[in-house]
Amino acid sequence: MDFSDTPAEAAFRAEARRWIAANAPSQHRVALERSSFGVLRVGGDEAEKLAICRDWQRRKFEGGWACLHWPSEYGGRDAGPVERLIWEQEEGVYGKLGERFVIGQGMIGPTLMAHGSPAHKRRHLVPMASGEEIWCQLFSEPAAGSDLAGIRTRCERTAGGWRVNGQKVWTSGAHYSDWGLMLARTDPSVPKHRGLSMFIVNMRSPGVEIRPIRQMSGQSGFNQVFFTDVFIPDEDMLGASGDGWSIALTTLMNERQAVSSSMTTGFDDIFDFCLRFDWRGGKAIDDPVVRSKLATWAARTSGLRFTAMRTISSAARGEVPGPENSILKLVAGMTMQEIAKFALDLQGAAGMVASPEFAEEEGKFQLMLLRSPGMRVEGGTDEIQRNILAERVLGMPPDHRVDKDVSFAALMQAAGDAARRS
Amino acid sequence: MDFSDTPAEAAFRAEARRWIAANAPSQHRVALERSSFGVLRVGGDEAEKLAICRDWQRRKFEGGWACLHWPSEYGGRDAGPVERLIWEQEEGVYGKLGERFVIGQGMIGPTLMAHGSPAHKRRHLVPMASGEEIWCQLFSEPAAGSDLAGIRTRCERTAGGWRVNGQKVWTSGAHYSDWGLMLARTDPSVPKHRGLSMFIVNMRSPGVEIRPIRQMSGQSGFNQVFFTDVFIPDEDMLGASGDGWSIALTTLMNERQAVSSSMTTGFDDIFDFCLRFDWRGGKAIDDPVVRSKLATWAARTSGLRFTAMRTISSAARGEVPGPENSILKLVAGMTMQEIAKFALDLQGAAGMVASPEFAEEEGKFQLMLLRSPGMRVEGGTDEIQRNILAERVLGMPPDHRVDKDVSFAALMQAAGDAARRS
Amino acid sequence: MDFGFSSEQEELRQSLRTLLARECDMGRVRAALDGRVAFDEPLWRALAEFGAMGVAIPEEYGGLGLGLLELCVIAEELGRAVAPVPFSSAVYLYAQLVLAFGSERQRRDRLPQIAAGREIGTCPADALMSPDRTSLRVSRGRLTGRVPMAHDGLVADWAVLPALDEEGRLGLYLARLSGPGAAREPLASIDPTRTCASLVFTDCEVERLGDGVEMPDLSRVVDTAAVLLAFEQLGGAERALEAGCDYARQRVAFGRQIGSFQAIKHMLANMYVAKTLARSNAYYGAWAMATGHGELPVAAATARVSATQAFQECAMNAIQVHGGVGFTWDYDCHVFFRRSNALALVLGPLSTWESLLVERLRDGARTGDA
Amino acid sequence: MDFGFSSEQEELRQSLRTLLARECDMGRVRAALDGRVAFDEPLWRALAEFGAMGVAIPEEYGGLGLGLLELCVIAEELGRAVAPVPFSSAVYLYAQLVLAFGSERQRRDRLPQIAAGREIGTCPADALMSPDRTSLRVSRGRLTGRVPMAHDGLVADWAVLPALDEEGRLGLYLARLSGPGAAREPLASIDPTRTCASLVFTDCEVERLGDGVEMPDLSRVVDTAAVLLAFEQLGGAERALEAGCDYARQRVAFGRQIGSFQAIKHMLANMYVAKTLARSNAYYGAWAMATGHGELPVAAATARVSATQAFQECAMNAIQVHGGVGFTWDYDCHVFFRRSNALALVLGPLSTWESLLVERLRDGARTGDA
Repeated sequence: MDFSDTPAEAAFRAEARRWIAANAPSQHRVALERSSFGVLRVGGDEAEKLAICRDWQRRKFEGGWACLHWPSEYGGRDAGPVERLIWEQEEGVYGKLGERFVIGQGMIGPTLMAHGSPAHKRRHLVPMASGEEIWCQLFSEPAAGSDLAGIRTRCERTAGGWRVNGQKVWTSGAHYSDWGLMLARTDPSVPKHRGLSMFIVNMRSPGVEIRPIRQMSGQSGFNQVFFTDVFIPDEDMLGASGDGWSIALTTLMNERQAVSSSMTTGFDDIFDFCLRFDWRGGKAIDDPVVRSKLATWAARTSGLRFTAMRTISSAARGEVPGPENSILKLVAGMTMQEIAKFALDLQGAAGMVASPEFAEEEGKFQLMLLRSPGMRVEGGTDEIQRNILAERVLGMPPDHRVDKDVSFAALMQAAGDAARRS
Repeated sequence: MDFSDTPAEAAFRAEARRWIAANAPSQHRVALERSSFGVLRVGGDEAEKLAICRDWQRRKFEGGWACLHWPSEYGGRDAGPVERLIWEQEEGVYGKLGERFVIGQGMIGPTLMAHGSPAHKRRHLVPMASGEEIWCQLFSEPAAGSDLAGIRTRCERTAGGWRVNGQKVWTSGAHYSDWGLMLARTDPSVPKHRGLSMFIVNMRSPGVEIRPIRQMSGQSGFNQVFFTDVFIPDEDMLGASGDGWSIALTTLMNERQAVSSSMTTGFDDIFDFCLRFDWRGGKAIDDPVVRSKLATWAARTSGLRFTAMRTISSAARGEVPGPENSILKLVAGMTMQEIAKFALDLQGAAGMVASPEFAEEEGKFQLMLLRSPGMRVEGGTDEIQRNILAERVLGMPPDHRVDKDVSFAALMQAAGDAARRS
Repeated sequence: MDFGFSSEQEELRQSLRTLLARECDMGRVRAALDGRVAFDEPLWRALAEFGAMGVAIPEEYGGLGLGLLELCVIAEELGRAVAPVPFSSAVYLYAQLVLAFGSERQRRDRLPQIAAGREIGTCPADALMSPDRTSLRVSRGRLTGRVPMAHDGLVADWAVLPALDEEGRLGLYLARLSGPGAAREPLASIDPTRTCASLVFTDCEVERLGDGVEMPDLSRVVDTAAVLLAFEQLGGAERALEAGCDYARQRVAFGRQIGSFQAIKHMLANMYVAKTLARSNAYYGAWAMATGHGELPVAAATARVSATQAFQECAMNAIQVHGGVGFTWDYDCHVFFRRSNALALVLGPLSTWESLLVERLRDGARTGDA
Repeated sequence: MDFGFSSEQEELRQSLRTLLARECDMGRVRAALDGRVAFDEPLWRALAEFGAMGVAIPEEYGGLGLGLLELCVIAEELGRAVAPVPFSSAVYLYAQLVLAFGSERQRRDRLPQIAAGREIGTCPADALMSPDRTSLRVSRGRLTGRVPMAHDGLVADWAVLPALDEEGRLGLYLARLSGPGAAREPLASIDPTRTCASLVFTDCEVERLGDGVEMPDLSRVVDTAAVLLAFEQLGGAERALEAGCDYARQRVAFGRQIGSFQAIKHMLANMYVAKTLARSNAYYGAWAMATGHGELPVAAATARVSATQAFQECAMNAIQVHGGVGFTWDYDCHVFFRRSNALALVLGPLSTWESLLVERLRDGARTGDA
C-alpha cells in the first residue's frame, strides 16, 4: 500500500515531465483545458483540429513516447502499466489530443498483435503508433448492438477476396479514418456466433459511404457506414474464417481497458461550481442537501479513481485485468447524469439556458445533461455492464439463450415473426 | 373529481360513526394506537388478544357491519367500494382488531363464493364473517415461493377422499386457524400448472403439525405447516381436480385488493419524529437534507393513498381492479425501508438502541428497520410485483419459460441437476 | 367521492387528442426543435378555435367559462403532445394573473385576446416565485431593468412583472413586449421547442396590474400553475413511457424482444410506478385547486414534486430502453427528455418544491390542518 | 506505486481467516446474537494469542509493533466473520486514545493489558465525535454523570471519557468501569452480537489521560477509527455479497437458478459495484493513515462514507435475493443486516460523515491542498 513513486518511477516521471515541457504544444493549453464532453476547442475546422492532434502524436512517436506499452519494434516503448499511468498524469490536458487515436492504439493495435499475420503487423502498426494512419472499429449494426453477434453485414467470396454488403453504425471517427476493423458474417447457415469473420478494411475503398449520426447533444462523433460491393483482398482477413467472434472478444476486452483510467464523472465540475455558486443565502456547498449529494459523488469518483489504480497495480504484478473494469463506465455514466440534473436544478429557471455566453459555466452542465444519456449506452449499455459483472465476475449463470443453437438465417426469421406478433 | 361525500355517502358515514361510538371497545383505543408492524398491544397473552379480536368481529357481525361487501346472505351488507372505504376510515384503529380475519374474509371468502359448492358456502361463509372460524392460506412451500406453481405437497387418492403429505410455509395465523385453503399437487405427470388442485383443510385434522417461523424482527406471525397422511374428504375439494392453479389466481387477485387501501409507508411516523427531534441545532424538519427526503416520501405516500382511492372509484364505476395494485406494496415496502434507515441515522449512535424504554419513539424505528425487509418479500417480492406490472399492465412479453411444457416430475429432476452443477 | 374526471371531461380529452394528432405530430414539433419556427402558429390558432386557452376564463372575458379541471385535461394532452406553443406561460401564468389581480378594464382588454389566441403573455418564473427579489424599477409609469430569463419570452406580447416603484413599494405591472422601450434577446434553451429570452426595459411605458396599492399574494396563482404544470408533466411522462414500451416490444436482441428481459421490464415497471403516483397526486392537486380547498398548498406541492420526478425518470429511462438510437437526434426520445428537464425548471425547480412541500406539511401539522 | 496489500499482509489475512473459520463460525456468532454470551471470550483469547489486538501497538507496550495496515487486514477479516467481540472499541478507539494521549505510565499500564486480551476498553462515539457536548463532570479526581450509550459498554473494563473539571476545562479521563462508583445498564441493540450499555458514574475515581492540561485534538484518532471501521464494513459487505451469490446460484425457481434472472443478477452487480468502490476507497484511507499523509481527513471520510453505503446496500439486498427465508431468524442474512446498521451508527452516522467529507474537500480546495 504505497501510493507514491518508487525511485525508478520518480525518474521516469521526471524524464516525461522534462520532455513534455520541452515539446508539448503549450499554445493550445488553455483551449484544451476548456475542452470537455467530446468538444475539442483547439483549432478551427475539423481538418485543422486533426492536424494539431496528428502533430502531437507524431512528436510523441519521434520522441519515443507514443503507445508506451507497445513493443518497441512496433513503435512503442515496452513500458509497464505504472509508467503508462505516470505518463498519463504528466501528459495531462495534452492527452485530449490523443482521443482520435485511442481506438486504433488501444483496441485494434493489440488485436492485430494477437491475431494479425506478420505482414499485417509490419504494414499497419507503426503508422498506427505515429498517428499517420487512423483506425475505426466497424462492429455494431442497427440490429446488433447489445447483441453484437447478431450482425448482418455479409462478406461473400469473390475472386481474390471478399465482397462486402451491409451497414455499420456507431462508428466513431469513421469520417477521418484510414482503416477499419470490421466484423462481418461469412456464413449464415451456422449459429450466430460461429459464422463471423474479422477483416481489415481500407476506408477509402470504392463502395464505402459514411454518414454522420447527429446525437441529441447536437454533436456528431459517430457515423453510419454503408458498404456496397466493397472489395476486400484475401490477405486482409484477420485470423481464419469463422474466427470473428473470438477476435472481437479480444478487441472488446481491450476496449474496457482503454477506457479505464480516463473516466470522468463530472464531480470536479459540480464541486467547483458549488464552491462558487450562491444558493439559498450562502454558497451552494454549505447547504446540507448539496453536501449530501456531493459526498456520494465524491466517494464514487474517488472509488473509481482508486479502482483504476488497483487495476494498474494488478497489471503491474502481471495479472490480466478482467471484466471488473465494467464498473468504471457504469458508475461514471450514472453519476454524470445525476450531476448534470442537479446542477440545472441549482440554477433554477436559468438552468434552461444553453447559450454558452449566458449560461453558468459556459453551458457546461447543459451540455453534460445532453451528453450523459449517451454515456450510459456507448460501449455497452448499463444493462450489459451489469450482466458482465454478474456473470463473469460473480459467476451467475447466463440468461437462458434462445439463439445459441439455431442457424442465423432461421433466427432472423423467428425474430421478425415475434416482433410482428406483438 | 370530487373527494368529498355525496349526501348518501355522508349519511352512511354518520350511521357508521354512531354505531362505532356506541359499540367499539374504547377501552383498547390507546393500546391500539400504539400497535404497529404486526404488534398488537391489547390484551395479555395470544389467547386473550384473539378473544378481544373475535369479540369485536362478532359485534360487527351482529350489528350488520361485518364483511361489508359480501352478499347479505353470507353475513355481509352488499355494500359498494366507497362504503367500504368510509367504514375503514370510521373504524380507524379498531380495524387493527380485524387483521386476523383478513385472509379469510378478504381472500378465501371471495374464492369460496366463486368456486365453492353450495354446501361449501352454506357451511363456511357465515362463521367466517362472524369471526367464529378463522382461515389461513396454505399455498407457499419451501421450494415454491415466487414460483408458486412449483409446489410439491402431494394429494393422493384414498378411499372417500385424499391423503396429503408435504410441507407449507409462510402460513400466517396457522396456529389460531380453524380451516385452511390448500393448493396441492394431484398429478405430477403433467406440466406444473396443470397438476394442481385446491382443497379445504380442517386445521385440527390428525397429521397437521404447525411450527412457528421466527422472523428477524423476533416476531412469529408466520408458520410452517407439515402434513403427514392428513385425510381430506372428497367433498372438500374446491372445483375440479386440476383446477387448482386457476382458483389460486382468483385468491391472489383478491389478495392484492385486500392489502390495497391499508398500506403504511411509515411517513407519518418519520414526519412526526422530525417535527420534534432536535438535530443539527434545530428541529430535524428544518434541515434541507431531511426536507428533501421527507418530500419524496410524502409525495409517494400521498400518491399511494390516492392511487388506492382511484382504484376504489373505478370499482365503484363497476370496473374490476387489475394488477396495477401491485404498486402499493412495492412502493410502501421500499419507502419504509428507507425511512427506517434514515430515522436511525438521525439518532446517531443512540439509533442502535432497541430497548423500548430507552430508544426514541419506544424503538418504533428500530422495529421498522427489522420488519421492513420482510415487507419487500411477503405476498410477492418486489421483483414479482415489477414483473406483474410490466407484463400484465404494460404488455411486456413474459420471460422465456423453460418449465412450461415439461412434466413436473421431469422438471424437479432437471432443477436438482442444475443446482448441483453450480 | 369520485377520484377521476367526469365523462364530459374525458370527451373533451378525446376531441383535443384528435386535434393534436392532426395538428401536432412529431414533424410539427421538430419544426420548432430545429428552429425553423419560434412556435407552431397554426397549432396555436387551432387551439384557440378549440377553446383551449379560454377554457378556464369566464365567458364575460371571452372564455368558455368551464373550469380549472377542464384546463387540467388540456394541460395533460398538450404535455403528451410536447406541443411547441407558449400555452403554459400564456394560460396558467399570465391569464391567471390578469384574472386574479387585474382591474376590470384590464381583464376586459386582455383576457379575450388570450382566449382568442390573438395575444400571448408570460410571467418569468423567478418573478412569480420570489417577486421581492426583482431588480426592475418603475418610475412615473415607466419600467427599467432586465429580466435575465423569461420562458416563451421571445414570442410573448405581454408580460406581468414585479417591480419596485419610486417609493420602494413592490407591485405587479403589465408590460407590452412588442412596444417601445422593450427589447428581447433570444436565449438558446435545453428545450428549443419553447423559446426563451431575456427582456430588457428602458423607460418602457407600463401600467400597474389592478387598482390596489398592496402587492397581492401570488401563492394561489403559483399553486394553480404548479398543478397545471403537473398535468403537463404527467402527459409527457405517459408518452415517454409508451415510447419505451413500444420499442421494448418491437426491438429484438439475443433472439427475444428486449421487453422480455427483466432489466428492461423492471425499468419500465418503475417508470409506470412513478407515473401512476404522479397521476394520483395530480388528481389530488386538481381537486384542491378546483374546489379552492385549504389543502391546495400541500396538494399543489405534492403534485409538482411527484410529476417532476415522474417525467424526468420516464424521459431519461425511455432513452435507456432505446439504447443507441435513443440518444440520436432523429429519434424522439430527446424531445421528451428536453421537455422534462425544462418543465422541471420552469416554475421553481424540484429542490424548491421539496422544501415548500415540507414547510407546508409542517405548517398544516402545527395548525392541525393537514 | 502499489495499490494493494503486500504478500506478508496477505499471509496475515490467510492465517487469521483460518483462525476465524475455526473459532468464529456462525454458531459462535449466534451464541451472542441469542444473548447466551455477552461476547465470545474464547475467540477473544484466541485473537489475543494471534496478536490481533497488539498488531499496531508498539513492542515496548506489549504489542507486535507491526502497523496500521496490518490492523486494516485484521479489521476486514473480523468484519467478514461478524465477530462477536468488542474489538473495534478496544483496539481502534480505546487503545489508540491511550497510545496517542496517555502518559508514559498509562501506556505502560494499560496497553499491554489490551494487547494480551486481559482488558477491554471503550470510548462512546458521541464522546469522540463531539467531546465538548459531554455532560460528565470531574471534581477532585472524581467523575459524575451519565453516558447514555456506550458500544461494548457492558463488557469493557475501562473507558476514555471527556469531562469538564471544576473550572470548566475539557479533558479526557480514564475511568475503570468495574470499580466503585461506576455502574452500567444493559441496552438492547439492533445488533445483539455486540453489547451496548449506558454508563452511570457517581464520584468514581478517575485519572486524567496524559500529562497535559490542554484537551487534545481527537480528529486523527477519529479518522483512524473511521478507516479501520471502513475495513470492517468492507469485510461484512463482501461476506453478504457472497451469501447472496451463493443463494442465487443454488435456489431454483421457474426451472432456472434465480441468479440467471436479470433482476437478481443486476442487484448483485450493483452490490459488487458498491463493494468494489468501498474497497478502493478503504485502500486510499489505509495509505493516508499509514503514511500520516495530509489527505487523511479526506481519505478517512471517503472511506467511511463509501463503506457505510456498501455494507448497508449489500446486507439489505442479500436479504432480498434470499426472498422469504432471508428475513427469518434462522438464516444468517439478518446477522449481516444488523451489523451493517450498527456499524453505520457506531462512529457518527452517514449524514455526519457526508457533511465532514465535503467540508474537508472544501477546506482542501481553499488551501490548495487536495
